[in-house]
Amino acid sequence: MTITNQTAGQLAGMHATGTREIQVREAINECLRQEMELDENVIIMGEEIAGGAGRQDQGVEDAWGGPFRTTVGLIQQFGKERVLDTPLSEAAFIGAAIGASSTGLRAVAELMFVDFIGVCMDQLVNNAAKMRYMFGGQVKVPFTMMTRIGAGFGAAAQHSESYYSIFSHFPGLKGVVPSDAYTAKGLLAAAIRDDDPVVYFEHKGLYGSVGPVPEEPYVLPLGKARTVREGTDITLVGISKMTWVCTAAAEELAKEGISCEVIDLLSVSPIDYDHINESVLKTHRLVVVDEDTPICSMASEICSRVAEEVFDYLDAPPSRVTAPHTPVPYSRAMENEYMPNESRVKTTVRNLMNR
Amino acid sequence: MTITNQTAGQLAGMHATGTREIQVREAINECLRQEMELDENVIIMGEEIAGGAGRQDQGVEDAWGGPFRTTVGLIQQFGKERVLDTPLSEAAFIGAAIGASSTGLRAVAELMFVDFIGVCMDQLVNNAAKMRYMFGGQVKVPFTMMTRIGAGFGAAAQHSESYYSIFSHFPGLKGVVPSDAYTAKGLLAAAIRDDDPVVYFEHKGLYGSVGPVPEEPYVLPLGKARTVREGTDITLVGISKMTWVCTAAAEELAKEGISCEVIDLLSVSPIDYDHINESVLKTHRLVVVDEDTPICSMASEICSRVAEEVFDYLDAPPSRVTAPHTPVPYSRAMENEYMPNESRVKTTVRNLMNR
Amino acid sequence: MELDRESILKLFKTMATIRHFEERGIPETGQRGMSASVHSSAGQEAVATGVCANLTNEDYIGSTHRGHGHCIAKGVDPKLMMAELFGRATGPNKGKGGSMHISDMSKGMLGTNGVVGASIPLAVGAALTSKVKKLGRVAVAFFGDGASNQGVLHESMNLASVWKLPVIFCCENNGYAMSTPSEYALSTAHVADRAQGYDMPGITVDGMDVFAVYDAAAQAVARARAGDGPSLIECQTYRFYGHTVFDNPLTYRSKEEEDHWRARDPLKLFREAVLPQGDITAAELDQIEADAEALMEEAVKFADESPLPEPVELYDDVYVNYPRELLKRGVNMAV
Amino acid sequence: MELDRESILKLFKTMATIRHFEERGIPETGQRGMSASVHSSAGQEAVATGVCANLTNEDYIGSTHRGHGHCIAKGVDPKLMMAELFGRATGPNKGKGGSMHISDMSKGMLGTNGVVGASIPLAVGAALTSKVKKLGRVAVAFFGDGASNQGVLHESMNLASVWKLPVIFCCENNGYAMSTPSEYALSTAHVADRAQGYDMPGITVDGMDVFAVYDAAAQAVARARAGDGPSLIECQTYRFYGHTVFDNPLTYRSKEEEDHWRARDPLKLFREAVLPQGDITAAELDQIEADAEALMEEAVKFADESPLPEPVELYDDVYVNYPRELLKRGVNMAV
Ligand SMILES: Cc1ncc(C[n+]2csc(CCOP(=O)(O)OP(=O)(O)O)c2C)c(N)n1
Ligand SMILES: Cc1ncc(C[n+]2csc(CCOP(=O)(O)OP(=O)(O)O)c2C)c(N)n1
Ligand SMILES: [Mg+2]
Ligand SMILES: [Mg+2]
Repeated sequence: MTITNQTAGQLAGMHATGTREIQVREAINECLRQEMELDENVIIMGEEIAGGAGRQDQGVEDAWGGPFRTTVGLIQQFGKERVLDTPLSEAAFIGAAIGASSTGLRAVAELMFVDFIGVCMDQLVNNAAKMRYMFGGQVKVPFTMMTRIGAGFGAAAQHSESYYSIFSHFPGLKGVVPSDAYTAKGLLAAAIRDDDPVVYFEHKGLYGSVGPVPEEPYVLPLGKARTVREGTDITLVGISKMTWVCTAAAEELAKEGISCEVIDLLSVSPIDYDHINESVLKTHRLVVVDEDTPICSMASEICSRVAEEVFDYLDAPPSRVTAPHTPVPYSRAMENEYMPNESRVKTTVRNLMNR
Repeated sequence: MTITNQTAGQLAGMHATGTREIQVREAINECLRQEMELDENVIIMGEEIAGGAGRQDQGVEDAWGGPFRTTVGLIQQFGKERVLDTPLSEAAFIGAAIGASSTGLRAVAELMFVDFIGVCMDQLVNNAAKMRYMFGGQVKVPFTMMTRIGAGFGAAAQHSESYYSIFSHFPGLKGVVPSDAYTAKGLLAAAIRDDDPVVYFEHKGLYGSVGPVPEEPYVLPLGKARTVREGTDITLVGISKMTWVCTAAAEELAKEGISCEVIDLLSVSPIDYDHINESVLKTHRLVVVDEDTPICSMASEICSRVAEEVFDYLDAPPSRVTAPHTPVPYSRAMENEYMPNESRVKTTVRNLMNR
Repeated sequence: MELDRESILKLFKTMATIRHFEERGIPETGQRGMSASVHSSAGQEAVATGVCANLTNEDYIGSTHRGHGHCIAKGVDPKLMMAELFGRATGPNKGKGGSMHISDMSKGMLGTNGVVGASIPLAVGAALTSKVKKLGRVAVAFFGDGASNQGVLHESMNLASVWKLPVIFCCENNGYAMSTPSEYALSTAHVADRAQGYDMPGITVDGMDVFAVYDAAAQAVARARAGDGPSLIECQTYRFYGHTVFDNPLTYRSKEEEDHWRARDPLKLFREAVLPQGDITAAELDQIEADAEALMEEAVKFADESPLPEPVELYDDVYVNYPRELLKRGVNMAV
Repeated sequence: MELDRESILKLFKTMATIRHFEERGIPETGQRGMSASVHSSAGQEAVATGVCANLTNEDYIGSTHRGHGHCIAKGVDPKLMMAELFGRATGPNKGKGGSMHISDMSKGMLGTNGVVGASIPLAVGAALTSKVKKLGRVAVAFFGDGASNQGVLHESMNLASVWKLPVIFCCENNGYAMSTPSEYALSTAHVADRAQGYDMPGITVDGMDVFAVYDAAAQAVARARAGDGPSLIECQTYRFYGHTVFDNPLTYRSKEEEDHWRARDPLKLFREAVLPQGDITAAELDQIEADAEALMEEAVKFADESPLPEPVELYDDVYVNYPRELLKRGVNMAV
């Protein structure tokens, strides 16, 4: 079975009507617009969120509307009170978004790249994640942090990381990793509407990816993975863009007679262990494909849980294809080898099948 | 076999002469003093490192010498240029310590509790951990960050965490978790003398723990675990204070005829996978006892690696006894159940033996 | 200052309640083995009291590790606070928070906070809510002299100024961060001097004089409510005890210094300012103090008689709706 | 300013080299598919040049994402820099760093840096090394107007002041952080005004006038070397191009504004200031520019002819001594 965006959408329960093919970038933008229309408590802030368009009165014509143009047009529609450009002060504005979310707003804040989390992590970890708990349930923090992950652009060690695992580690946070336009829209809506803090990870390599997306607002469940390709010999778990590396590898492996089931993780917290276990009960083999570095990673977590929970059903060691334990190198000569790719997945699968 | 501090020291290759019984707190202090005597490039900075003693000229008599008195006396011996009290500005002084370490000093900086890492993590992750790599090997960063972990004191969610796993995740950092006075001294010396950035995790619950420590300076290897109790039925891996929870459980389980091998991890980066694997090759079973929360944790990492690397030798699922996926509660009524304890370890071991 | 008699008495009552809460509650908490991270604000009562007297129940405050006074001044029930300190299920945080996390959302009290400086942007965010939703509320961010050197304060002051938010930055300069004197750690004589770099008014006031604090806060609150943006108030004050119960402050500060500040005890200064005016009598004030003392007796009793949380409650309130099972999945818990 | 003829010509040479590096190197890098995160400092040459002309090879600088100018002014070889931009093994970072991480420890160049504000404490730390080891060196922390609002700057200025470190905080206020104007994001008219809150001199200078920058930096460096502590210099400047090659700056700033600043091109201002004095001729300056242009031709050639790193080199330099095998253990790498 070849996975197209169409079938991926269908597998996820695609709506029948009003569906067009749009880019991930557009899906995100549409979702933000719709959620802001539906709930006046939704506000959005970040660096360049409005960009030049925040100064139309000063004769500025067009705008960035987000460094990757995901927020374009929002300021025109919702005004400066709900679409806020921020100074370059992540600890303050992300902290403020958390404070706003705990007092009646539903704030969305953007951290331009996840690599920068270290300048504001305290707000996320010690306030957003713990407030409800420390307060004995007195408060809800319906805060969404949008941020970006992904290597492959020659952007080197401080602009290419995929640090979702450290967020998954912290109790109190949730996290999603959409992989196409359909999930980008539905999971963003879910993140915004959820009453807990959610981190939304956009992959830089997916913005231009086109897929079918219903026009009307819809919500996908948090904490649920989806199967994007069925198979019987081995389970491949992909995270964000890595899902498509898995499906591409699966397609080629099919020609060799190896039937891969591909799971798109979609949520890094909570993790849908049951969905993965169920697949492994059938296939008896697991490979997690994770763009992040390996130690204490999402790959470690999934492999360890499968090893524990369906131990008796495993016919081969639960394995991982990830980045090595190194920062991201600049030169393409090295970066190309750094990221998991089809060929590494295929080799790993073959080795596991031939043990 | 009952594990005393003496035997633990022997197992680790204790020096024969000049050995006294001292506290972990004293071992740390002695190590700092000796390393500063041996190398004038070693400096130390942090909040309350000198404390009141920094102002003896103002008639101040005694001093804190560190919030847990681990740095007491240093300022008297080495002066204000090498023992620096800092403003409450972790990003700046930890960043400065990294900058100093990359230009000829060997700076030690203290982050009072690991819970606060979010205010300064960028310096650690994007500078200390990556500089050598990004610079193509031009620089060494012999920086040591000392910090504190551990629950059990009714200090609630922002003063009780054991966040070592997130440091292990980042390539370029090393990390150690001493478990007694002997390892506290030897691993701190190793951290300071190492040419890479090392995070040194002190457990608040171990400061008063007394054990044999040689007077002369010595260095334990980074990246090496040690076996503190030999056994044949199951391998228990303890981290920091949890090692002693493991040995206590092992002792009682021995009475039931279950022979536990207990490994003291000592290093969270690099992880001594070989040492653990070797034990599991013998015991065929593994429990990791980790005070941190479970997701993408040290426990996940170790379980997943063992599951992968010695898969064929495992007779039971690699398992974990950890904190649950919640922040640390304040009330002892809850905190006591939150932390891994002997009884949880025993139950887990029994269940694995009876599968 | 045009305070009526009742409001003036209320100021004293708040200060007395804080004082007695600290004097009684902290040792009692210690006796129950829960004193690891409890910080007394005795000596600093005039700040919390003078500032919060300008606030309504709907306004917000963000507080610090040394926040009992802020809680009481903002209307949190001392009995419940005592229960929280004792780790009881009847605390406002159900025993999950303790001294460093006491919060009461029904009173706009956004939590004491164990990370120095961390509550500052929360207050800024609350002010943002007020502005976006046009609620007319203000928010106060309390922080210490030590916190003045945290980056997040700088960012927050700039952000609040850029967005003209109704927030008051209130620095309680008690001269020390643990044992580190503000003279050492602060590169400016007055924290308030920094206000100018953020285009907001900055003022240094006598933090032992509740009326001085009240007046300064009144101006800042009025400015905020008028939509004119943030202000910075630095209150010069002193903590009468150590950083926690574990340190002896005489190892880092002098007896003379302590005596100097003890002589400026805010409750004493209050008496000295008010009694000569004849309107209020010493007996009235004594009665208020006696009532506060009695309240603490009650509070200790209430707390002691309150149930402890059930151990399994440790799984609650991590997320809004979440099965306990998932939080302990595979980690071999006993409860 | 008492610069000799040679030093004056050197200033021009440095500015011309930077300009030509940016004008030639950035499009060439783009053509080789490596332009994701390359930022041109064209327009800002006078700042790097005027400041670094006061430094020796032993002094340190910490730089930004827009750091080619700082590198060149501090003596890094443009040929090697070009190789680094092209991802070649001959770059000073062996192709591991690229534009945002160029460093040259032999020149005291502590790296351009991709995280805004992150290099500031590194420079403070280098200054600490100098002080502790009594080396007499100074360190300069370059940062933008956007970076002025990062907490770490505030903390670093306070720390450097408290410790009286030989460090110069040099703000390149080019009016924008990406598309966000400093007028919007900065709550103060002049970044330099904030210096006062840290007990250090603060000065705003014309960042298009290399002599003005040189003079201001000379004072600050002298102060630092004398052991009198840090200074803050704000240079008003402009970037002639977009934030990167991907944005069109006319979507957020006006043509008139660009024209105004183009008319104040630092190379042009230099000519206007120097030529009337008669000591230096236009022909000399033209020759310097021609040489700079030729150097870039050479640099591009050198870079293109340089080998790419071997893929396996990606495992090197993570730690000082570390087996490659451990870094790829169990992750199923192909190399
Ligand atoms: C970010 C951070 N660093 C360090 C600490 C440890 N700590 C707790 S209170 C304190 C001193 C705070 O001083 P100040 O802000 O003046 O408040 P005060 O205690 O005087 O009320 C320190 C260093 C902390 N809680 N958070
Ligand atoms: C902490 C952090 N936040 C955001 C970014 C994304 N970013 C890169 S450059 C930039 C603008 C920087 O502005 P400024 O400091 O004025 O420097 P300029 O680009 O004008 O030279 C931003 C927001 C970053 N690199 N680091
Ligand atoms: Mg203080
Ligand atoms: Mg700028």
